[in-house]
Amino acid sequence: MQKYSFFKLLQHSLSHHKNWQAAWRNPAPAREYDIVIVGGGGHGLAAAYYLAKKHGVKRIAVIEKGWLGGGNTGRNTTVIRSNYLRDDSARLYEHSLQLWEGLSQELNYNVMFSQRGLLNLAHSHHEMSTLLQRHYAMIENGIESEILNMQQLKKWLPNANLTSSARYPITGAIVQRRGGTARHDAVAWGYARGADALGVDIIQQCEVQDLIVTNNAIKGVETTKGTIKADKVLLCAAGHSGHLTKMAGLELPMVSVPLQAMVSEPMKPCMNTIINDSTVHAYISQSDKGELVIGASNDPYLSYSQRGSWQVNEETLQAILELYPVFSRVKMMRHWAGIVDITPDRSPLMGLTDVKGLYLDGGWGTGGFKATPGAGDLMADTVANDKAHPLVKPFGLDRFTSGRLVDEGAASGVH
Amino acid sequence: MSHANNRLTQGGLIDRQQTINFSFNDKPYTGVAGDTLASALMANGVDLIGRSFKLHRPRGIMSAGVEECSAYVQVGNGARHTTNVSATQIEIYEGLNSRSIHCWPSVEHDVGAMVGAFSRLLPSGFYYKTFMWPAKFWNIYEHAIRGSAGLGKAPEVEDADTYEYRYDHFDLVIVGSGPAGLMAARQAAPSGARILLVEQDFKFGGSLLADTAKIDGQTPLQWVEQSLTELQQFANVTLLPRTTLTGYYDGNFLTALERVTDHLAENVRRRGIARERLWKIRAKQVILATGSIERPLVFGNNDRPGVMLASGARSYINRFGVKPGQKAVLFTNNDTAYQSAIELQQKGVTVAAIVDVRQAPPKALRQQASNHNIPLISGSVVHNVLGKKRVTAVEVAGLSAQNTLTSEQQQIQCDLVIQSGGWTPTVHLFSQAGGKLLYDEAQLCLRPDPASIPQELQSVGACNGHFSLTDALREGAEAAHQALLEAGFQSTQANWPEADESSSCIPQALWRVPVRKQGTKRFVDLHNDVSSSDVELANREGYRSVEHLKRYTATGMGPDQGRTSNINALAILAEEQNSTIPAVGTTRFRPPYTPLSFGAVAGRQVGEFFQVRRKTSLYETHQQAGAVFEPAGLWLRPDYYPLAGENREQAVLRECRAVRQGVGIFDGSSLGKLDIQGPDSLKLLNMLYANGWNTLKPGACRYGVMLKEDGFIFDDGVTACLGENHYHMTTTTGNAETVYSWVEEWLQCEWSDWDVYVTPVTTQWAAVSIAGPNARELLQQVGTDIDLSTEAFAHMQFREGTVAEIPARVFRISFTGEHSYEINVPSSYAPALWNALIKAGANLGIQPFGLEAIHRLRAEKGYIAVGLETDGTVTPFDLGMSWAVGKKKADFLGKRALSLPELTRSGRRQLVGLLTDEPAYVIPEGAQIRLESAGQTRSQGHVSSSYMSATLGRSMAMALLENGLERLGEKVTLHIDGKTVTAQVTKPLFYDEDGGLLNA
Amino acid sequence: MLNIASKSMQAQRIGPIPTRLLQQSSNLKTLKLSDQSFRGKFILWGNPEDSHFTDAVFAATGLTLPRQSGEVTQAGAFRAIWANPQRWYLICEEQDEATLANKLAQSGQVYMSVTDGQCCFHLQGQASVDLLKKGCSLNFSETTFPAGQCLQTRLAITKVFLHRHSVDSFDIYVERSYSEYIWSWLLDAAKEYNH
Amino acid sequence: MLLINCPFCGAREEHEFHYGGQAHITRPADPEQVDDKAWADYLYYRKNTLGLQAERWQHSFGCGQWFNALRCSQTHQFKAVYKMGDDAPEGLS
Repeated sequence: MQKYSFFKLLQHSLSHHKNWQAAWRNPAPAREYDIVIVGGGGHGLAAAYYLAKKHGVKRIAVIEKGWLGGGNTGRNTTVIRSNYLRDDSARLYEHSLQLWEGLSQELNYNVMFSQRGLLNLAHSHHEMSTLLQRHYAMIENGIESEILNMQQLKKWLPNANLTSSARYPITGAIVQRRGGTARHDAVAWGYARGADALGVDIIQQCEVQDLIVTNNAIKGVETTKGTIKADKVLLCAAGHSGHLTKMAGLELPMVSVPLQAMVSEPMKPCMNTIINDSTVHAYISQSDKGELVIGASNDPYLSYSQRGSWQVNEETLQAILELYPVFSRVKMMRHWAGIVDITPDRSPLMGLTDVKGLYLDGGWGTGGFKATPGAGDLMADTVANDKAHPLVKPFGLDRFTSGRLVDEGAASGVH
Repeated sequence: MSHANNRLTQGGLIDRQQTINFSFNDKPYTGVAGDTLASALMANGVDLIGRSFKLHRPRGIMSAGVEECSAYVQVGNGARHTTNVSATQIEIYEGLNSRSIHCWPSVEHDVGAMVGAFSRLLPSGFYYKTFMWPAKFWNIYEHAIRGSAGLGKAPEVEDADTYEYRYDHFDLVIVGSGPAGLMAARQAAPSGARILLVEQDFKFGGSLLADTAKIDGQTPLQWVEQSLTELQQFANVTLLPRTTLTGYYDGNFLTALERVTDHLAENVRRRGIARERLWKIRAKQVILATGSIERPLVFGNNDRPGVMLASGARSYINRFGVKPGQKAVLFTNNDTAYQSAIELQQKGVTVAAIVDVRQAPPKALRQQASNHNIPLISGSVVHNVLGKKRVTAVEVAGLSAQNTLTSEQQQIQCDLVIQSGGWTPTVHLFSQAGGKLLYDEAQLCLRPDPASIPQELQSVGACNGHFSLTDALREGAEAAHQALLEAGFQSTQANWPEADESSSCIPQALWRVPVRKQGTKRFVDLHNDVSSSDVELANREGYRSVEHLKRYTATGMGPDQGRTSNINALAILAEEQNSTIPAVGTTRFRPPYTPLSFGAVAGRQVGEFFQVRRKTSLYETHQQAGAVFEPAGLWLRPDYYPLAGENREQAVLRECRAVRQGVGIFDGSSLGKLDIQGPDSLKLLNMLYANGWNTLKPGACRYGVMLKEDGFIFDDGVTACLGENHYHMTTTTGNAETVYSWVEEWLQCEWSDWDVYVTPVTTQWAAVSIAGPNARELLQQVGTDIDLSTEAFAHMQFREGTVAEIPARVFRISFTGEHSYEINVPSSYAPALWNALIKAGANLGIQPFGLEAIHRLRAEKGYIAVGLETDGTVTPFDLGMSWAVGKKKADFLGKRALSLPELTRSGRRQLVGLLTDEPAYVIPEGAQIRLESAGQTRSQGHVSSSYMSATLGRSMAMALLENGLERLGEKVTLHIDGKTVTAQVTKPLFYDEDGGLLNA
Repeated sequence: MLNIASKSMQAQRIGPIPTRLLQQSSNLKTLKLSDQSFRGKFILWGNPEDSHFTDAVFAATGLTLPRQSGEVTQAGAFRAIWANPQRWYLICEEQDEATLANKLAQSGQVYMSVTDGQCCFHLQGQASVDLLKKGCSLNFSETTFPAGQCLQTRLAITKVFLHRHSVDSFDIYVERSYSEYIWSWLLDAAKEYNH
Repeated sequence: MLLINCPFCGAREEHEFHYGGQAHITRPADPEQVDDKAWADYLYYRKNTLGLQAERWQHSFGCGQWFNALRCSQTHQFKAVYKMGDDAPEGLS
């Protein structure tokens, strides 16, 4: 793998950057692999990377029907945090957050993970209690969290409306300083480059048409580029997990709905943190390029088109202007939607399935991006050992029959 | 900067008499009515408008329209500061002040321009390759990156303007008022159909405003005028200028932004008139006549001020009466731009040469050129532009068959380069609507695929890939005819006038002009400083799909949405892959077509109107009593009623004491209320609630908990039996609507054969509670015809009668543990009742109490609060409320789930009380109870409610603790912000254990 | 059951809109907005296919209940508005409320007074439709929404009944706790037409 | 914004409606008789259909009535609406 560094950049500039190699190959699929991963988004590529790196698996293919990173990896609001209430979630996302913290170096690809701090805002005594419950739960789980009073908030949110004139005056907040954002595309690209260097075949423009199952064991996949054999198949196809598992006769407890997001025009720095407000439903940060990146609530209805309904944008910006009236003349430059798989308890579906050798990593709803390294690492472990990793176990399908849901509900905000 | 006056003495759609004063970078200038900021600056000889996004290169004006990706500025001050607007779209007004963006200290002397020196170090995606070492320095690197990124400054003052929505419905919406659009409108108008014609410009006419061809022997302007006069006759036709169709969504739902006041001097913008109006339109039929955009060529230093699109130059000369330069060179690969060159020459701009990529341009054109004494250099290219802040000359060379530069070369002095690389249909809306695009090999452009018309729409004229004036008129008329029939209207046969222009656009492909010197910048996307070498690099590094290219190089990701860069980038990518544009794929355009202000999208639902403040009919009464309000969902409820000098804690403790020792009065009106009638009412109650209802007699009340089907508590409240098959149900304030729609869903979807009628009456009835030892006495004194003796009216009973001469429903129920009555009267009588009670209670020590007090009082009694003791994961058993579950009942919502393994396992968190060893210390709500075993620690529960109790004279808390019910008397430890707190586990009941007070 | 409306009452009655806001409506120039909230309002439940029900209602009130969305029927002082297939909204002026209440009681059918839970504003003037179009997505063309019809829809953020009396005059029925919002919203949105 | 045809009030904008998910899911007659898996199926498992799905909507800002609709999850197009309790019309795709 060609090393990336300032000096390399300097060196290559002399040859007008004409000697950079491709970050990954575009191989034709082999007939057979040890493990086939369906879905070339962040999760799939990360799983491939860790399977090769930590578990020494040699023959791995990642199959992507479009172009890698083209699904929700490239369509989300890039927020990374582990400020969850329930122990199971907190541990899962904290594991992921810790991987994020070394990721640029691990991959030798700058994913621009920027820990500018994530704030959750409260507007009443009751909401503050709810945040405090999360705050203290995080601390019990060894995750740092701080309570912010109004004086501190003035420093954190210089342009926000902190007066009592607001419909929902802000009364306090908690902050996870280690929370932040990353360059979403770079995560997919970095893992792709890393995995490719470890011998993983990344096969783009290749759609899975069927899962081959005999005697309730997975044997491979039928694709637009032919049959590919494998005794282990991992599904990481957010937005499509549902109809993929149907190919193996498995139904999943989830629905696929549009989740919309938008960016403003690029502006000089005016927001140096990330805000999540589950009362007015606002989710906002400013990218390194200067665009305000804003997340909306998901549309309610089932959809496989990457299109949502207009009024969601209205509601979203009404909420933003409640917190930031000064942004009224700022312009929205683009809005778009991704498809997210929402589960009954808004927690992911991970682990083994009833089909031997078929593994699932899905149902991430609105929270998949932040989990990318963690889910990749834990699913790699789970697939390699054919046994759910302890951090994965609570998120198995069995929880819906046992009643052991991991319900984050409103506590974690909808994103 | 030259201060030459480039304004022509005559011609153009401007009013030279009407001068307008404006400023740019704090220098005063004058323009005239009809000017855009761009044309006015050009008239004043201002070349340098701003600096580029990444490399801070000097940038000027490259077009005359929405395609501008160079001349971006910010306008207005303070509360009207608007950033990142293209000078070509700003209609100037008296007092307009505008400034360059992205440069410091000035656009002329920009420190950031030093970056240019390192441009070789900054190819696309350079940041992915560096700033990684040492890891902890990233935030320092990033700080610098953030500072240098962004374009204009963000506003810092609240907007002085307001915004409106306008919902509307039309039979036919026509987008664009060029020849095709106007023709369509004229064809459709007589039908009587409701028609909307939107034009983003402040003048109707589109391309005709700068055109010179004849229509029906008239000049284009005469024809436009005639069309407008005709259309204004029709009441069924709405003409909207300054309105951009920004979004095309499912079911012909369209959003259009009307700029209402931005063109007016600030002192004449009237209050109450919105700055922008967002139209939200349902259209039966849509005709897209959005025209096309001229494509730049990709050659060395093609971003220098003075390099512009031929169509732009033509617009400035013909429409604005401004000379874009003194001495021009035309660089083209097709016919269409010749006309521009000739017209420039006619209007006094010397055209030094026409450089045509083609070996043999059509004879007719060669003839025209020589007629106007314009030297034609064919089979040649402009491969480099000289000059920094303004073009000074171009380097021209011959082009070989292999697309390399030949030895024959010359330098031509000039201050203006006009260029044309062909035309790109404006297909954004078609694409937003879900239409597919096909690649036109001949015209080198993407145009709508007639085989994939996604909705009830038609594309006509240039935006359909048919560029000639004649085609535009014909397609406009035919489409209108078609649309009318589809929409169920009569339409006379389509007819259209003849035009003397039917030029075609068959460019010779030359996607990258070769350069002599390696590293010479050839820009593809001026907005984001993306040059051809960046596209090549992306491809080299494997970012081969068009989406990867966009994301890796940021091509087309700027506010201009890549209107001029899209095709060139695709083509270069295709060339690099020895492939074709269709093969590398195209991206779907995302709305909005042009950026939309947040204000316009939010409309009037901001500030005061962001969300309703639901108030009970006692709101003003509370205000007069000095209440401090607390938001509870959409409601505003009194939190406490401070006396002079009291803080919250003092007031709340006083209120609690008043209730325990005298009598308190509380407004519970926001509690949800459902009136339930019909033979199957009882059946309904038995399904909704976990407990049984068969034995509830008229006049009696009962408490119940509701579970969701997952077995967890969802709401609770008291229901009274008003009479046979008639019940009055109460819910929590927060769940009133949820419970009602939940009940409706069950009744309509599952139990549709049940004979039961549910009516929400939450705000029909005000609910005033009086609680305390003196409550009965108070009710006596205020006057009631109800017998209040314990025998006649026991706890958990309900009576009807009058209170203070107001007919009322009185419920003897209590949430405080005190002897208490909840008096319901029709909302409009509540203030009368409240005042009467306050008056009558004066000598009984009556005091109003708020939310915080009632929470403390109910906690002393161990009553749960939904949302504190419950969070959607708690069963009645967890709360020690098995008495509230009818185990003998055959079925009720949530019953099945209660027997799931997880809900029946031991070790679940159960409700207990906590008393801290340090009585004065109040544990924060949400605090976790730590379990330490074998060096491991984890949470074994959390505090759900916690208060200082006036009654106990110490703190108290309720908590959910693993196996709590078996651990009474145990000590537990909490670690709170560095402090270790120990507390004793108790029953969650701190006051009047046997309930004697309630039943007295 | 308790029949509030049928009792005569001394106690003072408070409307939904604070005086301060009521007075602001006098600033309107081209539009008229007035509070009619003390009108009598009842919800009547029943099965329109069941002639016992419809006859009983007719006998007591003289009303023939409308059968589909938008329809309004009138019988003397009483008005019936279709709310849903089993539910009607009965309206009368304040002074007739007691009478209507008694007649409904006589009819022996399922009904409920919502006089205090629902409010009513009257909006009139040339700009009425333009004003409503700022917050209501109905198609106001007179072919789809003719005078005399009453439609349930969404205005700004809340559910309303819009009873169109003529091209440019409407009754707006709205739930009490939303009424102040809607009143202020209408006043604010109307500023544009004061010039 | 979807345009939804309420069987009682006619075509209205989506913001007048409340979505109720997959239609024709009936609660087990005797929940006590179904095992945990069957209960989970009823409560949590949905078809998540790619294509035409029968789903239910409520005209919450209108007549408040629930009704069924056939809508394509790829194009968002409504093929039919029908009243609660009625079966989905045949032969649509």
